[in-house]
Amino acid sequence: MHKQFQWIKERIIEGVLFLSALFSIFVTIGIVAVLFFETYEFFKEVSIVDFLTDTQWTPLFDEKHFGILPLFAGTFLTTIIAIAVALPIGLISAIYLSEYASARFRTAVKPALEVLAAVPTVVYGYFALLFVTPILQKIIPGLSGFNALSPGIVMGIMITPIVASLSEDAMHAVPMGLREGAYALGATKFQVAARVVVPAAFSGIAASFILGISRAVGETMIVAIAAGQQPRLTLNPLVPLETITAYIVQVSLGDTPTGTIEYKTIFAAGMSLFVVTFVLNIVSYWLRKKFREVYE
Amino acid sequence: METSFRISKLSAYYGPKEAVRNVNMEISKKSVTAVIGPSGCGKSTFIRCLNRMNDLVTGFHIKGEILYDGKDIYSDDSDVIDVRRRIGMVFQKPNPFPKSIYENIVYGLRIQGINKKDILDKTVEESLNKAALWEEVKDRLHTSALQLSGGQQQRLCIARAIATQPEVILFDEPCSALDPIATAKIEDLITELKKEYTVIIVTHNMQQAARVSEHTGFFMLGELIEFDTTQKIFTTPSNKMTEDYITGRFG
Amino acid sequence: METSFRISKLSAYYGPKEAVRNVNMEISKKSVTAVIGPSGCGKSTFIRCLNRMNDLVTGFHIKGEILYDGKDIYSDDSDVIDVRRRIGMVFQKPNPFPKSIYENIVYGLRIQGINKKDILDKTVEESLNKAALWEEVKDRLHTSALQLSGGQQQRLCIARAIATQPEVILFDEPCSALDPIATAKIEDLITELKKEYTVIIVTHNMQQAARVSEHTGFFMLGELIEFDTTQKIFTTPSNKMTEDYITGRFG
Amino acid sequence: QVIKIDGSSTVYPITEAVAEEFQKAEKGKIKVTVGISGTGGGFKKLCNGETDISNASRPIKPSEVELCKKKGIDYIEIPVAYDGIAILANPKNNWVDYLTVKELKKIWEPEAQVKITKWNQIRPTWPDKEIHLFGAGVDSGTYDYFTEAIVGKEHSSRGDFTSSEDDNVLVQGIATDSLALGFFGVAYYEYNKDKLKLVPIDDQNDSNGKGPILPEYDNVVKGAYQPLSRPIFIYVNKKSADKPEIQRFIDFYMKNGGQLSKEVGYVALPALAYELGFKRFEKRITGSVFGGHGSQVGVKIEELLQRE
Amino acid sequence: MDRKLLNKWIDRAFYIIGLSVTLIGVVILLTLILDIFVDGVSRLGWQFLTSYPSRKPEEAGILSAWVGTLWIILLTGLIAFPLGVMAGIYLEEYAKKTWLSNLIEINIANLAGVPSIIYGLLGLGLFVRALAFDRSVIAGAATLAILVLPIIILSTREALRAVPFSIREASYALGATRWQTIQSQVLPAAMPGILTGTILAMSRAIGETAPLITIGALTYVAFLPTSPISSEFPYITIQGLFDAFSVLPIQIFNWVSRPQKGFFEDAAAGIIVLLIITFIMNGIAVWLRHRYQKKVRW
Ligand SMILES: Nc1ncnc2c1ncn2[C@@H]1O[C@H](COP(=O)(O)OP(=O)(O)OP(=O)(O)O)[C@@H](O)[C@H]1O
Ligand SMILES: Nc1ncnc2c1ncn2[C@@H]1O[C@H](COP(=O)(O)OP(=O)(O)OP(=O)(O)O)[C@@H](O)[C@H]1O
Ligand SMILES: [Mg+2]
Ligand SMILES: [Mg+2]
Repeated sequence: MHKQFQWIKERIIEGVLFLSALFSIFVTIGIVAVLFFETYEFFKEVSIVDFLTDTQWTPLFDEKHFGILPLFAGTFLTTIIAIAVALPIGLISAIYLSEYASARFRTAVKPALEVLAAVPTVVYGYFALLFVTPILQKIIPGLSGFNALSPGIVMGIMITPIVASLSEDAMHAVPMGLREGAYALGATKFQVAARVVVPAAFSGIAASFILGISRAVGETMIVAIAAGQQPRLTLNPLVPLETITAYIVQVSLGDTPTGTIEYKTIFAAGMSLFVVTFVLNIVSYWLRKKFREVYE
Repeated sequence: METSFRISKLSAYYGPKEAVRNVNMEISKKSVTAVIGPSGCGKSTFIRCLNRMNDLVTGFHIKGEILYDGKDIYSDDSDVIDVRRRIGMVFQKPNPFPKSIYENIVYGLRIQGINKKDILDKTVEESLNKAALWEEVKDRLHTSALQLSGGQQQRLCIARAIATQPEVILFDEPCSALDPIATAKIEDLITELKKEYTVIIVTHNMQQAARVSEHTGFFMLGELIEFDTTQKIFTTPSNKMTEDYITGRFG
Repeated sequence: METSFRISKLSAYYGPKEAVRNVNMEISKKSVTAVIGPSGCGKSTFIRCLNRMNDLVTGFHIKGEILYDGKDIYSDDSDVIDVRRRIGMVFQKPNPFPKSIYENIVYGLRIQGINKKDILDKTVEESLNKAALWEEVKDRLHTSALQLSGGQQQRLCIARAIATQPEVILFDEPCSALDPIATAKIEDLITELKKEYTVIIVTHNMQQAARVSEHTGFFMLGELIEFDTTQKIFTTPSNKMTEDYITGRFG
Repeated sequence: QVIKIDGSSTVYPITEAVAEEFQKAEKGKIKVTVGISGTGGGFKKLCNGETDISNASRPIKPSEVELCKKKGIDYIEIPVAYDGIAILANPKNNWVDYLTVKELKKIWEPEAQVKITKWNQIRPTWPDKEIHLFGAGVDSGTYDYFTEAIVGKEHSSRGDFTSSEDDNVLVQGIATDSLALGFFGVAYYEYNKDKLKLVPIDDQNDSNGKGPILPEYDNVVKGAYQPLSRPIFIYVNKKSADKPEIQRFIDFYMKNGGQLSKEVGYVALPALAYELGFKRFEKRITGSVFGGHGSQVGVKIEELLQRE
Repeated sequence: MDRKLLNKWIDRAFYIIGLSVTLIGVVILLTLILDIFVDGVSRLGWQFLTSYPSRKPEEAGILSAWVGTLWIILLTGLIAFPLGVMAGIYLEEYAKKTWLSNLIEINIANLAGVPSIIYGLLGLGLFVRALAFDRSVIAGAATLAILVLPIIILSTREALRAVPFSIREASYALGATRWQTIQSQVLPAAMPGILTGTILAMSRAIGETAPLITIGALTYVAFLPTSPISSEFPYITIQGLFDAFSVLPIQIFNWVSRPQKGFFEDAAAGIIVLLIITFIMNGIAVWLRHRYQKKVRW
C-alpha cells in the first residue's frame, strides 16, 4: 500500500516536473503567435524580398523603405563591441576569482559584481551618453555624439558580471583532485586554470557566454539612449546607428497610429530578432553539446 | 648515501587541528621510503608537505623545516612551482583530466613548453609502457581518459607523473585501486625507478612496504613512531606499537 | 543452501561495448561470494547489474536474466527502488553525502519515513560500531562527513549501507582505501553479516577473497572463467587461467 | 474607482499635474493612473476600451478612427494646451540671428539630404562650416507636426539627422556641439536656457506678427509663433464620460488645466477654449474637429471649437 | 630555464591582470554609484520614500514605485523560481533523450536569448489583452517571470550537473526513489548554484524597463496595491494582484526624460533606492548560499 502510494507520488511529481518543462514550449508558442499575426499582416503589404535586401529602413518617413539590414547591422555592431569587452573581462575575472583570489575576496567581490547587473539599463544608457562618450570623444577625434562604440562598451560592462559570475560557478565546481593533479606536475596557477579548469568547466562557461551575448543582442535602453536613432547600413562604430530593439521601443513609445503599416513594422522587426536569436542559439546549442566534457 | 629530504620538527595543521606532530626524518636519494600507519594517522598530510601540495588547502600551515637538496622548500626564495616540478606526485584517488589519454600524459610537457610531436609521442608510449597500461589503451589514445576503469585511471595518473621525469616521486597509496597484477607491475616499476629517482610511497599494505622499500616510517596519530630500514622495522622493531601494528595485533 | 541470485546468460553492454559476456552463476543466501579478476575485467559492471545500479548509465543494457528470490529483477513488474532497498551497496570510491556524519547514516531510514530520534540515534551508534568507526567520530557526529580521511569516509559508507538492514550487501572493493586494521575489522564484519545477509564482494585482494568468502568467481575480459567454492578455486582451480592468476603468474 | 489614462509622453506632464491636484482635492477617493505608451499606443488602448482617457499630442488619424469604429468606441476630443516647437542652436553659435520658414524647409526637406551640409549653403554670409542637425524622434508628434508645418508633408524630411525620442538627449547633443541646429518641445528649452540658444522664426506672413518671433507665451497664445505651435489633446471614451468620477475629473481639468500646463512648461489655451472644451464634453460631441485627418497647421483652437 | 621564468612571469602577470580587471569592474561600479549618489543623496529621505509622484520635483516621491517593485519582484520570484527549478530538475534528472526533451532543451536555450522587449510584446498580447489581467501587478509579474524563467532553468541545470554522480549512486543504492534522491541530496548540494543563478535573474528583472514599457506599466500611480493582509475576514486578499502598479525603473525612466533638473535628482535618488533593494536581495542570497554551501568541494 505504502509502495503503491510512493509509486503514484513519484509519477505525479514527474508529471508536474514535466509540465513545468513543457511550459517553456507554451511560452514560445505564445511569442510566435503574438508576433506572427501582425507580421503576417505586414508581409501582405511589404514584399519579403524588399524586407531582406533593401538597404534602407525608413518606415517612419514619407518615402518608405523596409529593409531590415541597417537595423541588423546596428545590432550586430553593438553586440560585437559588447562581447569584445565582456568575454575577456568576464572570463579573466572568473578565473581570478575562482583560482587566485582568497575566499574572502571572492565573497566580497562577487555580490558587488552581481549588483552591476542590477543597475537599471536606463542608468547605463545615460552613463554611456554623458560619461563614456565625452571621454571617448577626447581620445577619438571625430567621434559622433551618438555612436555604436560607447553603448557597446557600456553594454559590455553590463554583461560582464553575468559572464564572470556564472563562469566562476562552473569553475568552482571542478573537482579539487583535477587541480591537484596538475599542480603536482609543476603547473603554475595560470596553467592549471587555463589548461585544466577552464576546459573542464567549458560547458558552464559557454552557457555564461551565450547568456551574455543574447543579453547584448536584446539590450534595449542603452542603445536607444546612446547610439542615436539613425538606421544605417554600416560597420563603422563611430557614427550614430539604430538597433532592432531600439527601434521597437522607439515605436512602442511613439505616436505612430496603430493598425498602420508603420506600427506593424515593430512586429516584423521583433519577429526577425526572434528568428535571428533562434538561429544563433541553435548554433551555440550544438556547439556546446559538441565541446562538452563530462567529468565526475 | 646522499640525503634527499631532511625534515626537522615538522608539524602540520589544518587551521587549529594538528594532523602531523614534530616529525624528524631523513630520506635518502635514489631509494624507496615507505610510510605506513593506520587510517587517519596523517600519512597523506605528511607526504603532501613534501611537495607543498597542501599550500592549496586554506588554513593549512606547517611548523618546522623541510630541506630538499639542502634547501628549505618552504623558504621565501623557494619556488613552489619548481618544487612541484622536481617532486612529482600520484594520488590516492585517480584524478585524470577530462581530456584524452594522450593529452593527460603530455600535459606536464606542454606546460613546460614542449610541443614537438615526436617527443610527445615517444613520451606517451614510454610512460604508458612503464605504467603497464600501453597495451590496453594504445588503440584509443585520443579517447577520453574518463572512460577508463578505476584501475586504468590510476595507472594513467602514474604514467602522467613519470612523463615529466621528476627527481622525486611521491605516491599516496597508488595501488589502492589496482588489482594484484597491475600492483605487481607498479611495484616492479618503483624498483626500476629508484635507480634514478627518489621514491616515497604511502601505503596501507604492509607487504607492499616490505617488498619495495629500503626504509619505512611508521606513523600513528600524527607522530612518527619509528623510522628505520625496512628490514629492521619488519623484523626487529624497537617500538612496541610498531611491532603490534606490523603483526596486526592492535586496532 | 538456498539460492539468492540465479544469473543466466547475462551479458552487459555500455552502448555497443560488451563489458560482461554470457555469465551464468548461482549465489547462495547467507554466504559470502567473492568476485575477483584483473582490472577492467567487468567486476564492477557485473556487481552493479545485481541491484540495477547500471540503469542510471545511459546506453547501458543487459541481455539474459537475473533472478533474485526467484523473481526476475529486470522484469517489468519488478520495482527497481525495492530491488535497491533490499540489495544494498558500498562503492569503490567513498561517496559520503555532503552532510553531517549523522545524516549520512540515517538517510536510508529517513527516506523510508523513519524519523523517530531514538531509533535514528540507536541505528547511528550500531552501524558506526559495526563499521569500526564509532570511536573515531562519536564526538563529531554533526560535523561534515567530507572532513573525514579517505579511509574514514569509506567506513562511513559501509555504516550507511548497513543502517538500512538490507537482505543483500554488494561490496565493490570496499577496502581499497582502508588500512589493514580497518580492513580486518571490515572482514570480521562481513563474516558477521553473513549470518543474516547475503554478501557479494568484489576485491582485487586475493587474500581477502580467500579469507572471507565461501564462493569465488574469477572474471577475465568480461567472462566468468571459473566459479566454485573458494577453497577449490584457491587450492585446485580447474582452469589454467585461474591458476595462473591466483599464483600471480600472468599479467 | 480608478480613472485610467494613457498615451502621449508630451501631454503626460500636464495630465499628471492635473491628476495630482485632483486626487488631493478628492482626498484620494478617486484614483487616477497615467501611463506613457505614446499617442499611437494610447489610441489603441482607448479604442480597445482599456482606458477612459487618452493623451494625444496630435489629432486622431484615419486608421485609428477606423479602429475605434470597429470596436464601437466613441470619443470626445478636448484640446488642453499648446506645445511650441523651439528651434535651437549652441550658445557658441554667434551667426544665427533668426531663420525663416523657407530656410528651415531648405534645411529639412528630403532633397536636402547629403546636399545641404554647410551653414553657408543656407545664407552665404554664414561660415563655411558643417551643420549638425538634431531633431525630435521620428515617431514623435513633435516630428510629425514639424514636418507638416515646415516641409508641408507629414514624415517628409531628410533622414541624416540625429534624432531621439528623449528630448534631454537632444539637449545634451546640441549643448556640446557648436555647429548644432535642432528642434524639440519648447518646455525643454525652458529648463536648459543656459545651455542653448533659442532661434527666432520668421514665417514672412505679417498677418500673424512681423519679423522673427520667439516661442514666448504671448506669441504662442496669440497665434503669432507660427507655424511651430500646435495644440495637444485628451480624448475621452464616451462610455466613460457618463461616470461621475470622469465628469468631475474633466471639470477639474478644464478649470485648472491652464494654470497647471503653464507650471509644467507648456502654453495654456485661452480661457475661452477651456470653456468650449468643457461644453463639448457636456454635450458629448464625439469625433475630431480635424475630421480625423491628423495635424493641421496654423489653426486657432477657439475657432475650431466654435464650428460645432 | 627561460621557459620556467616565462611561465612564472605569465602567472604573475595574470595575477595582476586578473586582480586589476576584477577591480576595474568594481571601480566602474563605484564610479557609477558615487556619481549617482552625489546627484541623488539630497533627495533621499523619509519624504521621498513616502510620497507619490508629483509634477514638482521637490515634492515627488517613489512610494508607489518601490512598493510596486517589491510586489513585482516577490511575485515574479514566487512564479518563476519553483517553475524554473522544477523544469530544470525534469530536464537534468528525468528527461530521456527523446525528440520532445531535445526540443524543450533547445527551446529553453533559445528563450534565454530572446530579447526582453519581445517578452513585453508577449505579455501585452497574452496577459494584458487575452487573459484580461489589464496592466495589473499580476500581468507585470507574469511577464517578468517568463522572462527570467529560462535563466533560472539553465542555472538550475548547470548546478545540478555539478553534483557528482557518485552522490546520486549512493542515494539510489540505499533504495531512495528518484525524487527522494533529488530532494534530499542533489537539490541541497546544487542549491548554492541555483540561488546564484536565480539572484542574477531576479536582479535582471528588478532593473528591467523595456518589457514593462511595452506592456504599458504606468508611470503616474498615486496609490498602492491592496495589501494582502486585511483587517476583515478572511484577513487575506489577493485583490492587490489585480491593482495597477508602477515600478522604480519606469519611474526613473520617466524622470530622466523630464526637462526639469530636479527630476534628475529624483531619478538619481530612485536609482539609489533600487540599488539598495538589490543589495538587500543579494545579501539574503549570499546568506542563503552560505548556509547551504558548508564547504562542499568534491
Ligand atoms: N582538509 C582537511 N581539513 C581538516 N582536517 C583534515 C583535512 N584533511 C585531513 N584532515 C584530518 O587530518 C587527519 C590526517 O588525515 P590524512 O588524510 O593525512 O590521513 P591518512 O593517514 O592519509 O588516512 P587514510 O589512510 O585514510 O588516507 C585526519 O584526522 C583527517 O580527518
Ligand atoms: N560508463 C562506461 N561507459 C563505457 N565503458 C565503460 C563504462 N564503465 C566501464 N566501462 C568499461 O567496461 C570495462 C569493465 O569495466 P569495470 O569498471 O566493470 O571493470 P572492473 O573490473 O571493475 O575494473 P577495476 O578493478 O579497475 O575497478 C572496462 O573496459 C571499462 O573501460
Ligand atoms: Mg590518505
Ligand atoms: Mg571496478
